[in-house]
Amino acid sequence: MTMNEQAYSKTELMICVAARLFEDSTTCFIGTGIPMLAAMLASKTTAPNIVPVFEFGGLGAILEELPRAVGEARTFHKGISALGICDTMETAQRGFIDYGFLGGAQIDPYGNLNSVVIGDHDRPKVRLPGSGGGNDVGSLCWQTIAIMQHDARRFVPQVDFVTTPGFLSGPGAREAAGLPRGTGPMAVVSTLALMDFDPDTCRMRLKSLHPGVTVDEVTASTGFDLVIPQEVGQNAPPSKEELRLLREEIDPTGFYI
Amino acid sequence: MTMNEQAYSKTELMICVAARLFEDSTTCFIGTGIPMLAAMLASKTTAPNIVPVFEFGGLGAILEELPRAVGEARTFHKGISALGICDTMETAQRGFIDYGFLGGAQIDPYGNLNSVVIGDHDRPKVRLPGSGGGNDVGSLCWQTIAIMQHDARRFVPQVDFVTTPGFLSGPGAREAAGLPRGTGPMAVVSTLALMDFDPDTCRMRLKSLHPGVTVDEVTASTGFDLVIPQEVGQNAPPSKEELRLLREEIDPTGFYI
Amino acid sequence: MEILKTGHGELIQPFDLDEFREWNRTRKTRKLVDKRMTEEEAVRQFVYDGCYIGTELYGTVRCPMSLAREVVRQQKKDLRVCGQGVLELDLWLAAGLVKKLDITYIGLEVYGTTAALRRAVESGQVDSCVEWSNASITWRMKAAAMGVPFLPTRTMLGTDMLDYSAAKVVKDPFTGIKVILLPALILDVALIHVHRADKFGNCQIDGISGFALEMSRASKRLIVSAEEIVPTEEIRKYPDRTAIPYYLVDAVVHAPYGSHPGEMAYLYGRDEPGIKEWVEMSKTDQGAQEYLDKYVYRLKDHSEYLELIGEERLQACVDLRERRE
Amino acid sequence: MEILKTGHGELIQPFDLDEFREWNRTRKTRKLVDKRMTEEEAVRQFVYDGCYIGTELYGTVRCPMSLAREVVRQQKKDLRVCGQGVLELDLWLAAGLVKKLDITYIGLEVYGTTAALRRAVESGQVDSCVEWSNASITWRMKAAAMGVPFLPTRTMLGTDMLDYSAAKVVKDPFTGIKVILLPALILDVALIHVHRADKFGNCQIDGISGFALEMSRASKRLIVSAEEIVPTEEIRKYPDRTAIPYYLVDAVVHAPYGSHPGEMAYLYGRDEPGIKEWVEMSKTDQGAQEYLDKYVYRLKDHSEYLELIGEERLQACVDLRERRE
Repeated sequence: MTMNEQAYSKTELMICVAARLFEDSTTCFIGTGIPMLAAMLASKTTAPNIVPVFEFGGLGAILEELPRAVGEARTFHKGISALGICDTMETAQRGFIDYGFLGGAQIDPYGNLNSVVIGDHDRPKVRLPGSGGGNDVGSLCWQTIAIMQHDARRFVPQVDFVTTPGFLSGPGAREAAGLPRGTGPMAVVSTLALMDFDPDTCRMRLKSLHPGVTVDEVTASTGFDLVIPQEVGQNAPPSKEELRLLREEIDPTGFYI
Repeated sequence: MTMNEQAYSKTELMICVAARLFEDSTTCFIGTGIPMLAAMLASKTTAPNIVPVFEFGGLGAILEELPRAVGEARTFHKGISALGICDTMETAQRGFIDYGFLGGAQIDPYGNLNSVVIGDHDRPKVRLPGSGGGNDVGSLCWQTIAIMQHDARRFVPQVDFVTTPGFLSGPGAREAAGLPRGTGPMAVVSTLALMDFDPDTCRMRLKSLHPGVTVDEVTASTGFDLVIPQEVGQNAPPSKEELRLLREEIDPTGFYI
Repeated sequence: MEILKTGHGELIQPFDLDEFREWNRTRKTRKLVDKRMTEEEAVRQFVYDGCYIGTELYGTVRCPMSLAREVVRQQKKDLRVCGQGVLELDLWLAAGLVKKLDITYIGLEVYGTTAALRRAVESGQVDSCVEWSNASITWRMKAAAMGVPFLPTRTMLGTDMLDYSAAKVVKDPFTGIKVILLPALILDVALIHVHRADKFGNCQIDGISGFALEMSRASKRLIVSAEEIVPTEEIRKYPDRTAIPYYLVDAVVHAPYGSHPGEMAYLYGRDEPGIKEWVEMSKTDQGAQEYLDKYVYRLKDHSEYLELIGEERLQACVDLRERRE
Repeated sequence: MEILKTGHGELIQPFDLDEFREWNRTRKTRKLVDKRMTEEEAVRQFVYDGCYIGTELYGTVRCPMSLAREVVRQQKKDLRVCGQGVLELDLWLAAGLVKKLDITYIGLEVYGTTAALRRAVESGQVDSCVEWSNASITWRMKAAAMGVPFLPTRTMLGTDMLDYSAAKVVKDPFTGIKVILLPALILDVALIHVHRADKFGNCQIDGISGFALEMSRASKRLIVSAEEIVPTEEIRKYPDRTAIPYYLVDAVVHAPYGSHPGEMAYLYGRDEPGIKEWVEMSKTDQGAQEYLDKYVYRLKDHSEYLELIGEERLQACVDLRERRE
């Protein structure tokens, strides 16, 4: 198959759109999975000087090989420091971590994430892994970016369990709850589009569509009223170079993609 | 001068009496000065397996050369660990340090020590160095031993400033104040005698006299009523071997003695 | 400084700091004694039914897997566990050993949620799950390690995490902000795998320390497994490298490849097929039991496990190790 | 959890955690930039009249003496200081630079109390002394390093230390025991001397770490002086040896023998005559001024200081160094 705009998977597209969100020379809390690929892609393209932070102690690694776990040696390969989870989380609590990349099973209009249970906590329909570092990243990093499959079962009016704080119940709610001032969700990258949050209402807002996706498709796949602005942008498809990097340098064995 | 019982200084005697108090295979918090000499002497005589602990991080050092400061490299020479002051003090707070050796400018009947000021705190007659680790040792170690010059200006009814807690105001006072259960002063080694504390009243009690010292001398040099038991013991003078070790191996340059 | 809110989760390991001090005074010798023993002896002596137990780092990284498998082999029951875990806790869940969880994350990382956790929790076999974040469970151990009853933090605020935890929200009396107070966590037993230890239990760790310092200092009993047993002279030559001093340690187990199928920084990389095998087999209870049968019950000990894995596969892991460059 | 007691000492460095977070977000670059400069430049740029400043470890051991002398040379005034100090703070006191003290210990160790401290405090030149223990002042920095407003402790209870501190006593809401809450201490400037650093500020320390980790993370500005400047490759080869990461550091000063007359573990021992000289001369104010004249004012910088000390004496210190055996 030739390398034309169509020759990529939804996952590859999500990775590319997420990678483009990395701001150079910032500290970024990286979780397992797609954030790792996005961080590697960003470091090889638009953000060569990002400082990846992994929760169990790796900071400032040079990402030559794709990490598969947040404690793996690759997370501190040629790193600046390899300390422990306390130093990492306390560094975040002191305001040193700019961005955090998150995932979850459910997300609501305010960017709150659930990774604990589907159904009732004490008699769950599905027991999920739990917060892990998610709540800490969502509480302590300056801005967070969620990466999600986009469908109505995941984009819900109310999550079954608020695991990782988004804007909670809306404007001012984070501060009222005692969370550090000026923190919160920045964007959501899904399989269909890129979303941000309306500054006045703190509700999720469509920002730009993936190639070939319509506004109706997005709203139909969203279980709540998504804010639709006058201007909806378009996300560029993965470039040939982005795809080459992903497939040949970042994940040549197809571990993730 | 021949090595007979008389040929030693008051300091050498204090060091020997203090050294004999070390219990083998225990953890001992060592302060600057005489405790260092006593610890070295003990480790070469009756307590070869003591674990010396120095506040800035040295633990389990082999005391081959006399430390002159609690952070000096000699405090972790061939040591078990060389960490920091937090790990040391937290280890004490968790109950791992058996004994602490202390000094001060004043001591009262309950073993409270002052090393902050003589006179009023805000307009002091004499500004002393301050607590240092003294308060921590007196609060967190299981038992403490004070080493003092013995005179009525130092052994006072009430210290000008309670820096390091002894039994505070008496029985039950430490627990009432919130200090860890079962902790407190064990002994006082002075230039005249060895004292302990009456278990019922928590007041300082004469235990045994240095060679040639009388009970009257001790009471006359003590600014409060010292408990005098029926039986008052005698402290053996430094042995030839103790003196040899002190003068030839421990402090050959006469740094302290 | 009134209490503004209290999580209604169970404090499944109540604590008493003075009792902990007394324990550390009377039950932890200051003597340098040879604590070397096998996994079988260490687990038999120090792990007991109903104890509150934890494992350090997690399943695929510097994890005490040989000890975790021995706990399964000896069928220690009704365990109360804090995790933070991958394969190691998954094995315990599949073996039906876990009664209560202070849970932060139990999953298969890139391979997603664990079926063993789902079965254990959804069936009610695990009778309570108290929720904590990775940082907060570690700060709870840090509180115990510091010898204090709680530590404040700014995480978990405003979420359901707080309601399903045993934390409390208070107003800071110095600046008036809201903070959560996390109760100290004193474990009955901890299992930690390190790069090297001497026979007395002095340990060195290379690479990230995870939460080894906090957990080792927060536990009444500590079983350490080490890739290598070194002479004490090595420890005393580098006192500034001692992460865990001997007086914290109750047992020292020599366990080469003790983290397999997980990795050990600078020594060996992870055994991906070995990890995938559990991911696949654990999808059904039957498969999980077959796995336990194959890798635990049918084997006498860790050396038989290593024989089963085989030199070749182990060497392949060594070839994949991180190198200091 | 009511407040049972409050120390009436002044909180001489009030703090705001969100303001500290904002500072760390906007004033501390994540870029790897060359931060090397001289003592003169570093002190001129980052130390200012009235600032709250601290030095790590103390006078005779791994102490930033070349930086401490430069602060005197530049006559920074009205300093608010936390100490824990020996020679370094004694110099500042003798030079009349100190206005307020969070004091734990300022003395001459085996040589006893310091006359310079007595003169400065008894004359009222230092207008307030707030009392803390060595552990509690470090735990205050640790609170700031953790990004929390306070830490609980079981020290200082029942003594006058509490009354003359700014701590508070509360009842622990989990077990009911009394604990002291120590307020976080966020320093304006910290001076720390290390064994080696790269030009970006990544630091390694050999031997005890004292309170370098806590202080480096609790300060808005951090000036590091290092015995040796190493290539970043050395840092990246041993990321597990990095005690202070670059993003905490504002200035890197190359200062061989930077701790003189104090010692530096594994590199050089202490210069006893050099220490005794201050002990003797500082007994009178005139003597102290003569010392400052001889070792600070008359010299342009640290290299002139080293010339004055001379190769021979420095070599004698090197011969006395601790060796790894």
